[in-house]
Amino acid sequence: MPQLEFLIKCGVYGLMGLGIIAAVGAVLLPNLFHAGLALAFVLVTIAGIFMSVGAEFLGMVQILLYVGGVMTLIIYTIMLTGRLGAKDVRAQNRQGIFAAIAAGFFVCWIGPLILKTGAWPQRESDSAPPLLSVEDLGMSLMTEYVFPFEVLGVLLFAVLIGAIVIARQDRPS
Amino acid sequence: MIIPLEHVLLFSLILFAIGMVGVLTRRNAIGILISIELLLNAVNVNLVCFSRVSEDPMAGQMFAFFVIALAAAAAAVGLAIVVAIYRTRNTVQTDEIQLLKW
Amino acid sequence: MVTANLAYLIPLFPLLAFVINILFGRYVKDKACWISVGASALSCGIAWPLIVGVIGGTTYHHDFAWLALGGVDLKFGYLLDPLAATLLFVVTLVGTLIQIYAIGYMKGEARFSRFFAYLSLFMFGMLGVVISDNFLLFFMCWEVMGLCSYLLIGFYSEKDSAANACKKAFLTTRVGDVGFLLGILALFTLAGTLSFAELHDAVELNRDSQLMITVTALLLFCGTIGKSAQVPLHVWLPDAMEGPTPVSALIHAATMVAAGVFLVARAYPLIEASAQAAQVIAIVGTVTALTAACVALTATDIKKVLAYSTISQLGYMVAAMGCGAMVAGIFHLMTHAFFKALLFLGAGSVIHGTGTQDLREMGGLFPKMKSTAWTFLIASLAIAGVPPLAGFWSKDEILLAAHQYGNLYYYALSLTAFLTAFYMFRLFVLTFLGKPRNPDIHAHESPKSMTGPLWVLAVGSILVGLPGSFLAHNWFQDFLNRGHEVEHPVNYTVMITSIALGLAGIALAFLLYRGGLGMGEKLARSLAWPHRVSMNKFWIDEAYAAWLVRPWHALARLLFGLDAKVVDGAVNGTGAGTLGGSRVSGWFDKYIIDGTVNFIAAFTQFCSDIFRLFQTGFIQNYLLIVFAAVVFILYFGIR
Amino acid sequence: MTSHILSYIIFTPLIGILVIAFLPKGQGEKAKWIALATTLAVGLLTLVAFSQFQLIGEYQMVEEAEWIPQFGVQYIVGTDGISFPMVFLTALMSILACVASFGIKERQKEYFVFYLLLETGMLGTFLSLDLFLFYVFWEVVLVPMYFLIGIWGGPRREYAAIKFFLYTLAGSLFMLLGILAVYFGSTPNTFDLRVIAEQDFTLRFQQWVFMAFFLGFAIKVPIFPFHTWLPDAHVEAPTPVSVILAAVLLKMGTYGLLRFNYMLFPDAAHWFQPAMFVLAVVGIVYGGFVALAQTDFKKMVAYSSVSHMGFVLLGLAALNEVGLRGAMVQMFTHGTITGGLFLLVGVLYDRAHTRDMTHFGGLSGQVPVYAGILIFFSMASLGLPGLSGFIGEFMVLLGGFEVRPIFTGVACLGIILAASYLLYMIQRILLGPLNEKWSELTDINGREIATLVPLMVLVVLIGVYPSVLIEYVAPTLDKLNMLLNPPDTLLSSVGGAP
Repeated sequence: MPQLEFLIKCGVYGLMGLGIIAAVGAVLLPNLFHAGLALAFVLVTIAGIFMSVGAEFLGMVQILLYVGGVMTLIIYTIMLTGRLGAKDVRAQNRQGIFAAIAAGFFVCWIGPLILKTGAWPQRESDSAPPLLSVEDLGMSLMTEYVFPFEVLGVLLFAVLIGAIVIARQDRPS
Repeated sequence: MIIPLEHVLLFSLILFAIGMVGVLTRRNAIGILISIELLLNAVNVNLVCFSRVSEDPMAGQMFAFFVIALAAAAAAVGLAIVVAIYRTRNTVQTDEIQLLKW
Repeated sequence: MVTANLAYLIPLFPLLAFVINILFGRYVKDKACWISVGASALSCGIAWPLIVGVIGGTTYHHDFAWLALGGVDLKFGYLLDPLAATLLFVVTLVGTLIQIYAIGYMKGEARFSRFFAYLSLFMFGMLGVVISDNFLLFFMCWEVMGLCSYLLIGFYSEKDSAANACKKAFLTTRVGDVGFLLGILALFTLAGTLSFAELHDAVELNRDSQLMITVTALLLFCGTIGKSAQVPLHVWLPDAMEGPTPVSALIHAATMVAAGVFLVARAYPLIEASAQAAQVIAIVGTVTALTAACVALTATDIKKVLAYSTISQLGYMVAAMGCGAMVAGIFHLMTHAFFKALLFLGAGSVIHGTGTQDLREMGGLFPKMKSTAWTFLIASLAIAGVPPLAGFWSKDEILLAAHQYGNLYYYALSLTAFLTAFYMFRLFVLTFLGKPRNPDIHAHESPKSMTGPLWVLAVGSILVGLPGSFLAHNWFQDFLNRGHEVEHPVNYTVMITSIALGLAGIALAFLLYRGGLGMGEKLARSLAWPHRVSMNKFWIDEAYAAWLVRPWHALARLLFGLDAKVVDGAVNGTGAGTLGGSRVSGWFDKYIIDGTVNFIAAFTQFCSDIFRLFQTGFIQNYLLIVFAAVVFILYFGIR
Repeated sequence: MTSHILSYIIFTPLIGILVIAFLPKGQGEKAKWIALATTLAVGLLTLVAFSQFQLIGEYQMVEEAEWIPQFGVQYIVGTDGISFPMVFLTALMSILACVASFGIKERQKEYFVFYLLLETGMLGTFLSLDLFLFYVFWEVVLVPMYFLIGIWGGPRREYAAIKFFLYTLAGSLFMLLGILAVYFGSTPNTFDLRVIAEQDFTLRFQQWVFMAFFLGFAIKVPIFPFHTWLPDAHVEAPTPVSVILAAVLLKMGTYGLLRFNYMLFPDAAHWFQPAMFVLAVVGIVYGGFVALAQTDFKKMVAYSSVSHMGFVLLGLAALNEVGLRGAMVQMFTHGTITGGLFLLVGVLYDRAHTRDMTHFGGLSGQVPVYAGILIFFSMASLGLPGLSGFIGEFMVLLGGFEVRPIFTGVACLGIILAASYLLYMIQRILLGPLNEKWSELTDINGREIATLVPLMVLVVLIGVYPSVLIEYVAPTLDKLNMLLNPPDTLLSSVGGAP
């Protein structure tokens, strides 16, 4: 099914293009709320890419956790801190040009480097089934990666408490 | 792989660059956080793609998985800090809270 | 029974009187005189029995260790031998008499008790000199006398002349005394003893070091030159007449100045051992006798005449010592003490009665002041050498000795004898005879307390010469020469010449001044040049002022300038140099060393100022840099 | 049993300082009474020590303690015939000058604190037997002196104080060099005077160190070319400080010569003898002449000190028994006489507010008691026999004459000069017609007489019977003389004992 493959290819490239456009938006949009939405879009496109490379579970996690969790957090925060739509507030600081040069240089240097490197490992047969099942992931998470997982758990717990402590309104003294 | 690895890498590179620009230029702290999420995702894309072609596909995915979790944690703490700063200084513009100067 | 050690008390009574009078003068007031006179009388009371003892043939001597000099102890004590006894007799007697006289003379004086305190202190010093048994104690008491002389000359210190005179007296005698002190040092170094009693043996022991003996003798003689007013240090004595007249009589005629002669007598073993020293002494004495007599010829102040006369007579005594006639010198000392004291007291009486000291304003006082005039006449005859008065015998002895020693001395001293007779009678005639020249002066006789001593001294002036005369078989000479058999040659030529010269002088004085001052002035005009020399006292004072005192002070000022400019200048210069150096090094420090430091600091700051630009406190800025740096490093690192 | 009496003597003034320091504000008046009590206590302790003093040549009442063991520095105090008269003099003059200080009206607390510190320094200097300790005390003296002159002095006080301080400090640096040289030259390395005295130094070493010490002491004495700090310091210092300066501080120099130069370097002393003679004679004559040129009363007395201290040096230069004794007597006696003269200068200055002698005249009638005392001290100063000045001069001259008659003869010029300047002084101030300006002048008062009477008693006592002093110093000086002129060399020069 070369057409389908082609279509999928087109879809993936399209996702990439959209993702990049959205990313630009997320970075440049003066309205934070819009930027947040753009980010959400980027995350979704990336989730799509994940799925396209056979990491469906991760793609789902991406959508659930990021778009559902983190984005919500961000949007709430944006709303909490207010002054969002103030037009007079510049979104960018003055070092944009330098940042752009640096980033541009980075891209212009690494990009050709990537392209020139011809020997990227290739995994044939695009039709090959996903390498990893959710079960596999779960198993290795509970066996091989249980230590980082537990640490992460502790970390998250600490973050939870820490975030509450930091964000909590000071008691009127 | 449906598309060549280098294309995905290029994508993540560009994404990373954009995110970087965002981190470097955004005045609003939340904006910076947003840009950081971009960076993290760019990395994630790489991780996942490499896992796809590596001998041990589990490692890459696990890394991505942990990165996502860490990103969530970072976002949570970062946003909490933003809220706290906003409360005390009534702004979240980074160039207005140059506490590190001198 | 008077035990010998009571001799220590002889000088102590006057000292006690001094202490009482000086400390409690304001309480005893007019009774001060009785304390002093009483002390002197007590001294006489102790001294005379001892003198009798000495005449009887004993010599009293006692000493005790006084100063530990290391190897040897210096001993102090008293020595009462015939020499000391003679002086003791003179000093106690004359001293007491003059103090009695002073009671009347000084009556009503504001510092009455002070005066008698000083007199007592003087008596202490003089008696100490007389009875001391060694040169150092002698010197110490000698200096005490010097102090008293100073204090008493300056008694009327409100007068500038008195203030100058006392200073001059002290300083001049001090010059001699330093010689004396050096002489003592030399003697001690030479002989290892300062005792009079041991001196003779010590000199014999060191006969070999002739030069040292001569030097020592001459250094000791310096003391005499100063104290006894010998040429060239005689200048202080005439000025010393600024003091009250009793002082002049006691200190500057009878006793203190004679102590110089006594010193020579005490040092006589040394002088005997050195012919050169003896010759120097003879020359000094003769020159003094003659020059002073010359000056006395023209003096118009009654006390000045007497002062020069004193100098001249002291010269006589010293010359006698030099001519080898120690006994004759002491004999003359004794007789002179009486008649010169008498002369001064008489002069004091005249001054007291007339209120002036100028001969030219006196005249015709004889009827008004009979006692004074008669006693004065006796004294004048005595000093002029008219037999059988005291002066004749002693002067004759000296002339005899000079005759034996050398013709030049003999002629000079004979001339002096003539001049003495002349100026004394010039004085007498101008004062007492003729008509009163100043009608404003209403002379009156002095009180009994003054004339009494005059008469006692007059009797003394007549009699004290007799023990030394051939009439008494030269008893006095034998007494002084105890232990040695000496011949007593009688040279009638000398004797008659002396009498003739004396009478000639007297006669000439009568001739010239009988009718007042006219003749004398005429004579002065015809002998203008010698007269000027005499009037100006040989310009010695002026010469000293020009060639000694002024250079002395000039040197002092010069050295002071040197001190301030050079020595202190060197110090300050060192200070300034250090300061300058420190300025330079300060500049160097400030601009070079510190400059370097500051430059480094400034450079650092400059760099920091640049780098500070990066330190924006703006987190994205840092991030940008970090990012750029990472890219940069990677870019070069990977390639 | 070791006696602590000397330490008590040294440090008693510090107690007084402590008490004064705790005086409440505004009670400065009481400071003088405390100071007087303290000095009297020191005097009393000195008398106690005096009663224990034995007529032997050894160090007595020695007290030893470790101080800085790492450097061999010890706290050793002790006394002998050289130092004890000086201690006695210091204690006495401190009392008298303290009484004379009652006239100080400003900043009394500080004044008496410095004053007592000065006393501690002086006593320590005379009593320490450890070179390091000696140096410490020596420098301790400088500081209060600097302030006493610099704060309570005359119009040019700062100049004088700085000059005094720097000059003496410069000298003492040479001394410090010498001390260090001795320390490193001795085996074992020590500052203990008694141990060092037994060392056998080479002549060359002795010469160098002798000169280093000599320079330090010469400035303090002061010996001729180093004397110019003295007139300035004396003139500017307040009266009691001048008294202390003249009576005690100058003696520290000659004391040091005796104690250190002679005791440690006897060979160098012989080598240096001619130079000392020259310096002494020049000092005597020069000081006398310069004193004669003065019109300032105080300056005249100051220069007379130069002359009189020259006599001390002359006695030291003689290097024989009589000379040493004479020097010692002269040291003591100069302290009493010149101290008295400075007190008298102060008495006059307090009333007339001028020291220019040419402004006076005829005061003998106006202030008879003062005049009498002034004449007394002048006579003592010019060496009138029967007063102590004569004894010192006579013995010094006697000692000097045995060695160098000509030099000594020239030195006698100093006696004439002393008579000159003192008599000119008396004439200018006391004699002549009374200057009407001073017809209101009051005579010396009881307190001032009280400060002078003890001195007069001492002057007369020593003058009449010098053995009272000499018997205390003789044993020590004889020992020193043995060191300087070892008897065996004398014998061998004569012919040798069998």
